[in-house]
Amino acid sequence: QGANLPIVFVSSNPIGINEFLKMGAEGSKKAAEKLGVPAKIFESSDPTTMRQNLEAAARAGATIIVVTGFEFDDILPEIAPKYPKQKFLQVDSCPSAPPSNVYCAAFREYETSFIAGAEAALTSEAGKVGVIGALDIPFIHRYTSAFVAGAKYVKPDIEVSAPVWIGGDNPFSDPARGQMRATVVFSDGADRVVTAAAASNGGVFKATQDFPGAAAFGVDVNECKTAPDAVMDNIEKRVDVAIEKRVDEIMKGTAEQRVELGLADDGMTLTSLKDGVAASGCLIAKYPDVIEKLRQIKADIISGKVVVQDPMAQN
Amino acid sequence: MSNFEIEAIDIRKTYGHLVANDGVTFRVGRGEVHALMGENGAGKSTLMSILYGIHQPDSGSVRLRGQATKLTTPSVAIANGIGMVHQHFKLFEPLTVWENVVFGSEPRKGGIIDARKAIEVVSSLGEQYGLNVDPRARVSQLPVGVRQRVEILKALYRGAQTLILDEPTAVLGPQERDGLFDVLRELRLDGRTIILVTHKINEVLDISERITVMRNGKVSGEMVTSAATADEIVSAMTGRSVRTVSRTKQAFGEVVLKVKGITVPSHGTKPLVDRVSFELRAGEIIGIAGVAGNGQTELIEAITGLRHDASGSIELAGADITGKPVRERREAGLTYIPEDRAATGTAIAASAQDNLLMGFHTRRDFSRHGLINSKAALHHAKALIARFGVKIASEETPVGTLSGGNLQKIVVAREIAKESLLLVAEQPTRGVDVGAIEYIHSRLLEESDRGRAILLVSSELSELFALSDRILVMYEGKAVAQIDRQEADEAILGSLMAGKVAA
Amino acid sequence: MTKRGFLAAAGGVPFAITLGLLLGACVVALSGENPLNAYLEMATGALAPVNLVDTLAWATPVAGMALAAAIPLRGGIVNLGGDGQLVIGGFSAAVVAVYVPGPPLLVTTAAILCACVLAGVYSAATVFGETRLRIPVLISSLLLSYPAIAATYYLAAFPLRDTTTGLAQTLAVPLDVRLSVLSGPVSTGSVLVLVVAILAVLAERFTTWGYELRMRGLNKRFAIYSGIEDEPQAIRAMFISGAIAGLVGAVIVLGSHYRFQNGALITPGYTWSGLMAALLSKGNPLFALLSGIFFAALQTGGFAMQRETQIPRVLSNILQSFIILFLAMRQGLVRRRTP
Amino acid sequence: MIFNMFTVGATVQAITPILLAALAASLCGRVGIFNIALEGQMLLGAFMAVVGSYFTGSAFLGVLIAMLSVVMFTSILAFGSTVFRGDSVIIGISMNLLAAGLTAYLLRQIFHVSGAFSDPGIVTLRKLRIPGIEHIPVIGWVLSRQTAITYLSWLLVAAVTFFLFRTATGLRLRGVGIDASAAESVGVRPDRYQISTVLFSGVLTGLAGAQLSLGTVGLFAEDMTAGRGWIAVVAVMLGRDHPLLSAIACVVFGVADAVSVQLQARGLPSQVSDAVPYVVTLLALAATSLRRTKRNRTRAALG
Ligand SMILES: Nc1ncnc2c1ncn2[C@@H]1O[C@H](COP(=O)(O)OP(=O)(O)OP(=O)(O)O)[C@@H](O)[C@H]1O
Ligand SMILES: Nc1ncnc2c1ncn2[C@@H]1O[C@H](COP(=O)(O)OP(=O)(O)OP(=O)(O)O)[C@@H](O)[C@H]1O
Ligand SMILES: [Mg+2]
Ligand SMILES: [Mg+2]
Repeated sequence: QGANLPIVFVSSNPIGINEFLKMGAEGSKKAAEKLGVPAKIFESSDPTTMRQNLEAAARAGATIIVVTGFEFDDILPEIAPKYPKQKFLQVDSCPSAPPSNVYCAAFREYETSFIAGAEAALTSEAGKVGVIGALDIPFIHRYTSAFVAGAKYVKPDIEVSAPVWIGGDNPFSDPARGQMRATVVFSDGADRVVTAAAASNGGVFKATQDFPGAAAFGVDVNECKTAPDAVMDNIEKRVDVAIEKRVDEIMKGTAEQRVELGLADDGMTLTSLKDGVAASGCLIAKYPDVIEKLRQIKADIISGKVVVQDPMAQN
Repeated sequence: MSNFEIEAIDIRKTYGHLVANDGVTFRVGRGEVHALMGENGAGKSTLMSILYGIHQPDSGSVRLRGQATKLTTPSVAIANGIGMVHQHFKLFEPLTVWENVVFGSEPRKGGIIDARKAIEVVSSLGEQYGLNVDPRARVSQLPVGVRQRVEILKALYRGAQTLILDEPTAVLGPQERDGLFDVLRELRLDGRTIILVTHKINEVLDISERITVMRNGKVSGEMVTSAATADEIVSAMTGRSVRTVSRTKQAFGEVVLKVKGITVPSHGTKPLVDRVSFELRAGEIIGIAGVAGNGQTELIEAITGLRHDASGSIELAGADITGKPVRERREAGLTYIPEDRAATGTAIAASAQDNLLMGFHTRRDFSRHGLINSKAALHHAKALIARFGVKIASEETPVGTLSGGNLQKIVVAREIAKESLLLVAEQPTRGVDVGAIEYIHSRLLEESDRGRAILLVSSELSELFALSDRILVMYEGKAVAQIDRQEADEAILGSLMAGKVAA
Repeated sequence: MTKRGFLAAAGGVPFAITLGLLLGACVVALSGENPLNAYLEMATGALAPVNLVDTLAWATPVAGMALAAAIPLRGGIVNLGGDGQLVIGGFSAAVVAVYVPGPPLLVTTAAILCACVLAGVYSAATVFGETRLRIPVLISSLLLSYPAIAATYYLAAFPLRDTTTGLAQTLAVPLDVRLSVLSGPVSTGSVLVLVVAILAVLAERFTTWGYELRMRGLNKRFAIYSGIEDEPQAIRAMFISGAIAGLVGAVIVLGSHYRFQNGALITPGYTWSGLMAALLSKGNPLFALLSGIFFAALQTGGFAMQRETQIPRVLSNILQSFIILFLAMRQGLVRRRTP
Repeated sequence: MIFNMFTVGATVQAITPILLAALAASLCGRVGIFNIALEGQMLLGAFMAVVGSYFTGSAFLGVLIAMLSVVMFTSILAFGSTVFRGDSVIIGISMNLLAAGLTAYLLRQIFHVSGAFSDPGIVTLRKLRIPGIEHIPVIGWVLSRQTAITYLSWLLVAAVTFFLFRTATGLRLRGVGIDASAAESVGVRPDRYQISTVLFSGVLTGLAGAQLSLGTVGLFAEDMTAGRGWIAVVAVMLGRDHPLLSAIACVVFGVADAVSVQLQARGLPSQVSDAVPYVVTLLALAATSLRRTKRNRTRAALG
């Protein structure tokens, strides 16, 4: 293949507010750098522009076209066969019957969320945890439902506040609405809350300030530094790492078509389970004993001793 | 120093290709009532709006008390002691009388309006000139005559030395007009100058001292009233003599309109229209007289179907049309010249062709299977414009730019051309020049001769006398009398309209 | 429309667009990019033969929604409920297409008709709000969008969700029920919208219906006085408007997305682009259609410019808003130039 | 979960930006200009408040900078819809588009991030505690622990109402909106009043934006206004341009939103609960209209 053909990252939504998409773009850039080819970022806003961008990328003869999200499940199997010379990498989801030039990497978010839930129950003083999501959709249940399951796993009698969804015109970037909804959960007595709502998370973190002892769990990246004293830990999704790794495999020709990344391969992790917890800014740094317990649960999940249900599969 | 309060010298004003004022020189002496006359579209309103600073002349100059003055905005005109009462009132309807009067130069205490003082000033001004209005009333609830008083109060409050009134009597009944003239006389005694734009020759002869007549954008005559005759004025206006038409015919046909017990409820206790019944025959003209606000408008709305809350029964050519929508009434043979040509009778932003097509557009000659025949529509418009002598650039011109009288002709032309069984004509000659009045009157009589029934509402007693076979007088919603024209005279009608029971 | 009317309406358009482009060029230059290059990419991105289909695919919903806004606007009615009507159309088309058995062509037709009728009825219902309850259509149409969105989103998220995916969306429309592809992203749905658009433009210009609607828009009192019945006329206009929005929803679902997916019909802002096109054209359906296509080209070009030059898409949004702003002010600008 | 001092306080706080925006729109409506640019005005205000606060280290200066920049931005509507005779709706919608693009662009240029900018260096507005009343149930919950902007917003509702209906300038302003040509005929120049009023709406929406970013969450996120401007537009339509009625509509909406969260927690699907405030608004509108129509059932068909 031509040496200078780019790696193109096609997003499913405007990249702006979405840490997950930003990581996708970053990962693609890093992978391109390693290969010594340019990287291009095509931002889409809806299925129509996703399709446009995908076709444009294929027509431009990209080395590898990286896409992120479930949103491509329908489109990729349609377009990829038309461009057999191109290779496509879908991150975060796999089409049910991927064409031969499509590779994918899905994540087992629920495993890590499960541990985060356990962490919440172990650190909660109120004995009550809560969940906040941008929208009431199966994909977000992977965080919220698994979080509750994890809490119940370590403390069967833990109370759980009713789930709250941000909704509104702009669920993923409405911090003020996040703040208002988090206030409802915290004032209900929950003091540990997971929040899967992209840029709305900032509002949830802000709300902890009115409730001494309350803390939230971030998602995707380490959010502890953006909101000091508000974030207990984060359910990190290493999209960038996954992309770099998969691109490398594809170029070497060693790639399997579909993989699932989780705790075992560090595709998903908690900030507290990585090195440098002390410098992470996360509140969990103050609970070394809890971290030890979390490591144990992680080991149990990897070994299969503890089986975490995929909430999406339950639907 | 000259004796002229205002001099407009060699004014020229064009709108596109249309020359509205063509070298007009207009001089008004201090302390006089000066009448400005002319046909529709002669350029009177244009000249007045130049004097009030609304429009700037293309060339020419204005002198006030001998001083050359540039009237660039209404504020400048106001500051120079000029006040104007527009043909269409410039009032804020949702606001109160005092708010309207003081608007723009409010008595204030540190930015806050001194309402008490404003009300006081308005009341005392009113008392001084016999302009009685409740300062706290909302303008939207006032009859036109009172609104006009508010307009005059506005000008006086701003210290107007010269008062311009553009067709002030067009909307007034005889009593209201007399009231206005009393006020104007009062003002003249007070040393103020008055410019009166009007089409009514008897009024001019009655109140003015000097007359300027305009025609086609030029001054066509200047005269001293005491030395002028009606014929002179008319021929200066129209270039010919105008005869007044009058009714001759007597034989009527079938009953066309049968109205029984029409009642229109009001918010208060007294109904707006109270059990009115009458019959109108083919070839007959019934005139409805009454001081504005005595239920004439509501009665007409009930008959034409614009009002749904009326009870009683209405039959048109034997068919019961009570409660039927306007469309069905029109299909059954009703046409209607409404009182307000700009708000109801036309779509002023639409072309003359579109305005003249309304109501014809569903007829077979003008549309087939819902497709409009635009050639027929164009032809129709051209013919009506020619027949009624509408002064308009082309049939594509939006009618909003027409002078008041020409706009009226558009409505009259359209409704008369429908040749229906019943024509309801509400103030059909309001604001129309004498020549056009003659034309519209003779057309109405011609229609009647051809067997149409006509229901005529007019605030102009002379019009009622000239046209009606019978006159129905309304007072407080009731039809207090129906009298034959031969038996009616101004005195009888006047006392009936004032609520004094007929002898 | 007369020749003079056409010139008056088109007057200043090139001038306004030029001003918008100039100001946009300044912003592009300020951010360190080459404006000329950016515009070149934008133009080729929208108009080059390979990309023209993208423009057409995007123009279909925008022009459709422009028409949906323009028709009631011609009669002086502002329909702000396009989003709700779009969603009802898309959702009902998806449900019929997925669940109703039968010969494919018949199912497709039924899906489209169902979308048009349901969206049309929902839209027309706002008229009763105005005539019976005195709630202006402007408000009720906007507010009624929300329950429509709520109901369809709920149904797509729970009872009718495709449980094999992680999103809130219905099952995919069966292959043989989909609108056939003409070229790339352009389906027969675009043709359908075009045909409806042409019919609407012709109807507005040449029929008694169009004439009456125009007169109502210019003076409602005049229309009522002349015997045009207020309520039925408004209902007809709003029904047609809603039906066109429903058609757009159905065409997107059956010809492009192949599912009803929560959010996918609304986020691109077709309703608002369409409304702006209609307002810029003062409700004239032909101009609304043309403005809608112009907006679509602008937006498609913006995406292309972002792809080729890596100028962030937000910049192309800024540029678009400049052009629209100057278009909106064109009459004032032209008047100042030539008195 | 039930209403308590935290949820009531959060509701009052959530109402503030909508209230200020509605106030701005009702003033514009009074001079006859339909301000539909609220969303963009607020968004820019939210952004500039964060910029100001971050670089000056003062929340007060942040608010000031927000107001100034939004006033400058608002001159597009002020002059565009008067001097340049543009349609205020088109101008408003494109201003919203412009503000979204501009803030996202500046976010990258100034802070080199995209999406959201959250940093401890952003000095937020303090919540004022009023000693004494803080512990009174309900009243204390509503009146205490709010930012100065919230208190100011309610004072402004009173002040704007007083200004409109008691002062000379207020009267002229209303007159201009009722009939510009009537105002002009007595020498009051409509343009001037329209321009200054619309520009002033920039002050109010600038405050609204600052409250959203500095007063509520202490960060900026792209499109963080999330439809609040539209809610304000609806409130003003409901309140028929009356500042007090519009304020009441804002409160109804805010309370309905708070109730909808509670309903969600009690099992109402979130897709449905999201529509609750709008449906409540519509029903409230229908109920008041119904009462009004009953009162004047007798009226001519020609409105
Ligand atoms: N704004 C305008 N644009 C174009 N033409 C106008 C405008 N105003 C007036 N005209 C035209 O100028 C001419 C003079 O109009 P003007 O209103 O001064 O007549 P007028 O003497 O007051 O008539 P009337 O007795 O009917 O009120 C008319 O032909 C009218 O159509
Ligand atoms: N464009 C404007 N916006 C706001 N306020 C204005 C505007 N123009 C004028 N005003 C206010 O109106 C007041 C009076 O202005 P103006 O001189 O036009 O009125 P006036 O009726 O002549 O009153 P006075 O003679 O008592 O000054 C001024 O105090 C000024 O504050
Ligand atoms: Mg005149
Ligand atoms: Mg002064």
